[in-house]
Amino acid sequence: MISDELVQLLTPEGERVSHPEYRSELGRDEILGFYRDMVIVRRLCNESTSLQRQGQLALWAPLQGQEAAQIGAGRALAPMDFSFPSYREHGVAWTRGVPPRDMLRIFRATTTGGWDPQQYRHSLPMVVLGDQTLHAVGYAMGIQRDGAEEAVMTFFGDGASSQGDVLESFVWAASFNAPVVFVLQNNQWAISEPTSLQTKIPLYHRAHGFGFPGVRVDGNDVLAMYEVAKRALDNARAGGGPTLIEAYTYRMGAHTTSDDPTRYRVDAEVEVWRHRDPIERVKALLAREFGVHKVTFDEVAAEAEQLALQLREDVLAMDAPDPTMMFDHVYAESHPLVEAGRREMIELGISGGH
Amino acid sequence: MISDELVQLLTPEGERVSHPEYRSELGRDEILGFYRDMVIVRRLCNESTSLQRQGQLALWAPLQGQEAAQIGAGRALAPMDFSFPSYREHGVAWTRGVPPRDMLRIFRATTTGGWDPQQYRHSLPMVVLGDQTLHAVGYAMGIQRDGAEEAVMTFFGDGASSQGDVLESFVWAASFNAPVVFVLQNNQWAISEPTSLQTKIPLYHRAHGFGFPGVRVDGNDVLAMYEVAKRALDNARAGGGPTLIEAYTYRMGAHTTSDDPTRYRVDAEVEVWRHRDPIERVKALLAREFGVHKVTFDEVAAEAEQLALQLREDVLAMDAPDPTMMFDHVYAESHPLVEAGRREMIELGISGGH
Amino acid sequence: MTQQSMTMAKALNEGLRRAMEKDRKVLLMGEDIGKLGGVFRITDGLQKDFGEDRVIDAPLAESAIVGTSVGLAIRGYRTVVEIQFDGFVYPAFDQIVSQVAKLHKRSAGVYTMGLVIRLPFQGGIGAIEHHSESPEAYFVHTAGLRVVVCSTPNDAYWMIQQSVEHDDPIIFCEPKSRYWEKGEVDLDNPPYGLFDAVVRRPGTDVTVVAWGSMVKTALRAADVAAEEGVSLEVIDARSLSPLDLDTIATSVEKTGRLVVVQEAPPTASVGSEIVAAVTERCFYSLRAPGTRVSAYHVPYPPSRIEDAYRPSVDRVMDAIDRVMGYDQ
Amino acid sequence: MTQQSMTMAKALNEGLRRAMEKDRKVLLMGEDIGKLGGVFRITDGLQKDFGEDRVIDAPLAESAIVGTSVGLAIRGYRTVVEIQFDGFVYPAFDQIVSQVAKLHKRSAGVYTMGLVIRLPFQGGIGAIEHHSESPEAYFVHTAGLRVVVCSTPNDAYWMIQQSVEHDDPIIFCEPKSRYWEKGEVDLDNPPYGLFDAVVRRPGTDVTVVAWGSMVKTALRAADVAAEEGVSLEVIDARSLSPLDLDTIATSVEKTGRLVVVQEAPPTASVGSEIVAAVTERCFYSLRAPGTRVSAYHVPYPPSRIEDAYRPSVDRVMDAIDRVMGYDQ
Ligand SMILES: Cc1ncc(C[n+]2csc(CCOP(=O)(O)OP(=O)(O)O)c2C)c(N)n1
Ligand SMILES: Cc1ncc(C[n+]2csc(CCOP(=O)(O)OP(=O)(O)O)c2C)c(N)n1
Ligand SMILES: [Mg+2]
Ligand SMILES: [Mg+2]
Repeated sequence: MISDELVQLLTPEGERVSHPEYRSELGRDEILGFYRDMVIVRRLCNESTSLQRQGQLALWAPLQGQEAAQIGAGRALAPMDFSFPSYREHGVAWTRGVPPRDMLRIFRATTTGGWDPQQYRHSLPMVVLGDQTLHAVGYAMGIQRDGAEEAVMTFFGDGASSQGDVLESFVWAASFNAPVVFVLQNNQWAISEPTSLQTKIPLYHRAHGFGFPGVRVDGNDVLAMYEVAKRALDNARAGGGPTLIEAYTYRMGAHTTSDDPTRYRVDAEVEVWRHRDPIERVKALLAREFGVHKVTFDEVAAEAEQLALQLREDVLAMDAPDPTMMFDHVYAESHPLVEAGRREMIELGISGGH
Repeated sequence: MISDELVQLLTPEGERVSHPEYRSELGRDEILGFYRDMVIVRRLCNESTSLQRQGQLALWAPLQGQEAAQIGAGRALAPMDFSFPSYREHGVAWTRGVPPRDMLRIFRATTTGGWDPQQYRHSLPMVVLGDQTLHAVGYAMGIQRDGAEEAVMTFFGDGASSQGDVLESFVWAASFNAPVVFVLQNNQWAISEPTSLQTKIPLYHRAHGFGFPGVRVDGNDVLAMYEVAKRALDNARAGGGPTLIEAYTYRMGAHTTSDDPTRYRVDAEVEVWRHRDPIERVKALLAREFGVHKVTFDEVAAEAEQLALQLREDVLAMDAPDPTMMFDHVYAESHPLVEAGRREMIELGISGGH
Repeated sequence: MTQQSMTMAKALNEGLRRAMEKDRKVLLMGEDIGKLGGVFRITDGLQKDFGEDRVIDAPLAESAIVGTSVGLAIRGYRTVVEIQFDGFVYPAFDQIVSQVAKLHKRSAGVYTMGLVIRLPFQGGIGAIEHHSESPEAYFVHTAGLRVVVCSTPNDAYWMIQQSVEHDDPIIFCEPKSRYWEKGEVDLDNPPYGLFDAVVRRPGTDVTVVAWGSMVKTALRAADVAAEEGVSLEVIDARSLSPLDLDTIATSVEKTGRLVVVQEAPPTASVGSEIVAAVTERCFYSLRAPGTRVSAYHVPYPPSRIEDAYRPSVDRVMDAIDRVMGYDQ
Repeated sequence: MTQQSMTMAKALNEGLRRAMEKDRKVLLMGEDIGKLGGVFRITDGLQKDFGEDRVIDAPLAESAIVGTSVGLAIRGYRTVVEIQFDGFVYPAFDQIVSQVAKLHKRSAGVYTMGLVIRLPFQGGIGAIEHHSESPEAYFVHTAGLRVVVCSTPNDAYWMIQQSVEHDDPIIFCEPKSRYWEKGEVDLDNPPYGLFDAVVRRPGTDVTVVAWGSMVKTALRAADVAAEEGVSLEVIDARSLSPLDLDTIATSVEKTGRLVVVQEAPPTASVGSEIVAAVTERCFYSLRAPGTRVSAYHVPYPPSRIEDAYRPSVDRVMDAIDRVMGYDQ
């Protein structure tokens, strides 16, 4: 256990621990499903990193280390729930069914979006820190007005937790008792800044000051993440209001492919967290408790490999859009300046896959 | 007692109560001083209201009901401390030595400032809700860099407590352990909105979520306000970091002279609070415990009357400034657009007390 | 034709009421808009009639008011936001510029950002600081937004309804100094399209473009000019983004002279834009340079001297004299 | 004269170092500016040398970064704020517009708002959304602020120092696409005043005004134009508020033609202002309407197509052709 405050159901060694409030009753298939999810999103993430290194992506924000936090939370969502991510939640997008190639469009810089957010009930990546938390609360207010039994989940980081918008979203969620679950992935770093710069006490406490529950979870324990997230979502759907989940985890890689973490953190720290790997512990559990064999793990690995290959192929096939696409969807209805721009570009002969 | 959580040293009936952590050891003269302060600021406030009714002020924001909160906090400041008010802190301004006529300039709309904030170590009224809290924290960071033993106090309302800037100021104060005391005057209303819209739990809890102490004080008890504020300031000066003081009080009057509270609140509520008047209880204490006589109270009343007369005279003598004053101090150094504007105005013959 | 005389404040109130009746997805959100009916009483009685779920008194945080309205839009609601005063829109600037203006684009048209941000703006009511600003240029500069301004009760009544129905985000500017002026409202038919400029007074010598509070100032100047034998054509721009340049250019081609009157400071303003755009289109027609009458490049002054800051009839006439004197 | 060749990034770093050495009240504050030296390494090594008290890694909240810098200014400090990317300045907009720009005025000159807000701006680096914006118009429109832009390492070195020493608040725009280009820096003497526009290349036919990244684009266009027998006078505006209209007008009076090249969208922009102001001053000299080459009125596009969004040499030449063809 990292700390007394932490909800943990599975140790880094893959042993179950009991918790007074939460327990996992998931069976082999579900846990294997989580394992598969995590292996796949990690593999896809690594593929994306190498695609970036090879000049095929403008940027990549790796999720490595945070697979359990994202898969646990994402899998807890019901189909009709809606989620509002930040920019690193590829794992959550995966659980929502967003095709991996679509996740990469924004990083290949061929779009500022990438998928139909209403189709997957998963909003687009948000680059401005924290802005999405208010959208989540507003969406949840809409659910209330519709009398629907749905909930919203939104993701942000330890760094973003300092932004006024995030804090205002707490005020509003509490005031309107909105059906929203805040998932704060505390991965210890905001680019080069350690969490200690944003707060002197654990971040989940912040919720208490606004009058709603906050829970700190071992973010590398997919079982704990799933149970805590599920309970919070159920509670929200039942009219119980918001919850803040602090997923205590670690950003194993660089902030993005533009970042150089050797400038600000020591390897020893990374090493400590390597021993808390979110995937290994589930693998150990599956092997020991459910007798899952190597062949199954190999199958998962092979599937991930296949998906990575497919992703690479898809990405390489993604061409720059026709420049006139910049004039599409700026407005829902026609706007003279936009149309004038489009005409000018066409006249200048710039359009047409240039 | 209004609530268990409340620090109170003096009941509405003027009886002392003990508190496990705070006690007042002030003598007759100091308490009489507070009494005098409160009587004067109330009288000046009433004079201002009638000046507004008579068309002599553009607006007035009455402090009635909040005299103890403001005098208690303001008198706790040491001369070298610095304070950042919102727009209703006429009582605090009084404790800092700001001449009443200068407080009214902004309401007579002859200036957007009114006094030399460095001279009184009291900043100018802040109309944008909450912005001043960040200035206070920044100033406190300056104190730290100077190695000075000074503290900062900043004031804001229950409504403003929802603003991102206020919440960010909590993050920063905590992160930098800044010597700042936040005084939240919870006067139950933000124009027409009850505090319950901003929060479901007492506002002082908010500080705990950011990792620093929050205290709820009977804001109508000047002795409690003074003691709590003084301890918080001492603590800040000694390097102990920020404190949030929630002064639980009541806005007896309208939000401003433009407001009509009959549209949104009932008289009965106001009546309840009339019995908790901050001045009456001190008067009762002074009479009973220190044997202060009617003649002394009458002297104070007479002094207040005199100051009110003086204020009226000063206000009536305040002329509209020369319009070219709008070009002064826009920039510290000369700016061509400003100078062109000044020239144009002079050429058009608009200047000269028009 | 059902005509009724009412103030602009009342016209807005009635327009909002009608918009809410027509579409149950229309919500109102803002500070003090419920029981109080807003500090200007624009939403008076609406919470009583439509309930607290549709007329939402918001906690005091402008960024959250706009940000949650974005979320509501994603859920299919249309929120009419009231910003209490112009000077308090800035805390919401990030949500407006980075989200409201861009999410339709970012989602390739999937998210409809059909929200309306009502902004009581401009000065002239003797208020204290931050209550009299003219921030329209910030929004006009921002691609993805539309900006309209009403200047009469009839326009107020119709433009607010047209704005609510429109699928793009609209900054709806209301000249607060004109809230209490009365005018005829046609309850049956909208007078113009939402984005049309309108010639309020035809003339032949100088085209004067104004919006909001300044339309009346321009019309008063036209009276004064007429006495001096100069004929002003006064155009109410009504829409600042998009600008109805056709209407303005047609007028300038006739008059050969352009004066823009705005309460905002001059630099990089909507006035700059109109002058630049019209000069590009009507270069050969212009007999004098397009000229701006603006506030000064200083913060809004204390209101005792605001009349010297806001363009007055005198200052407009000064500009008219200048453009009339150019080619003589 | 001590000359040294360095990148703009290094020149800014050295300029900041010198400013901090000269005045111990100078602080730096921003996200990741300490150990990391900022995402662009502009503050590289400064925390190591000046300590954490003077080079402050800030919690992630732009409004607080600016707001606390205001408080520090009241206490007598001069903070150079780094906003990590242009698109993240909007959360601080209220503090900048309502406080930084107005507190000197509000305090009748008592508070000195001598802070500098560094804004790596403009695009061209293949970044994702919000990392390539040109928000200068918002600040130029705002009275109480000054806005300057460096376009060479020498200017970067000197202008940052001049900005720190200056008593007014300055939005200091850095064309991030030029950070890694080298140039000669004169370590002894500043080349120009902080608010001076500079003729980068003299010419006779068209005055081209640009700033930041677009100066180089304009100079490349001048090469192309020269081959076609058209002589461009390229002016680096350097200061956008105040604008050095004297220098621009002097040039336009000579050339009779004006083209403004900017990366920002066109409407109510600095380009609009320059065209409007120059038209007012040089009406009789202009042989063609002042013309803007801008980005389009759309959100910054995905960077794979940003080259079609940012003014290119081709688009500048197209405008040159237009203004040259006008009076023929
Ligand atoms: C408003 C805003 N300011 C600054 C940035 C630049 N930025 C991008 S990511 C980042 C760090 C965020 O850290 P955290 O919230 O902990 O999320 P993590 O990257 O660790 O997932 C910063 C400063 C931004 N995107 N938005
Ligand atoms: C940013 C901002 N938004 C809105 C307003 C308008 N306004 C002025 S006072 C007020 C209510 C403030 O209530 P509270 O903070 O409780 O202070 P009180 O007036 O009760 O002292 C509002 C909404 C403002 N001044 N600033
Ligand atoms: Mg983080
Ligand atoms: Mg209040």
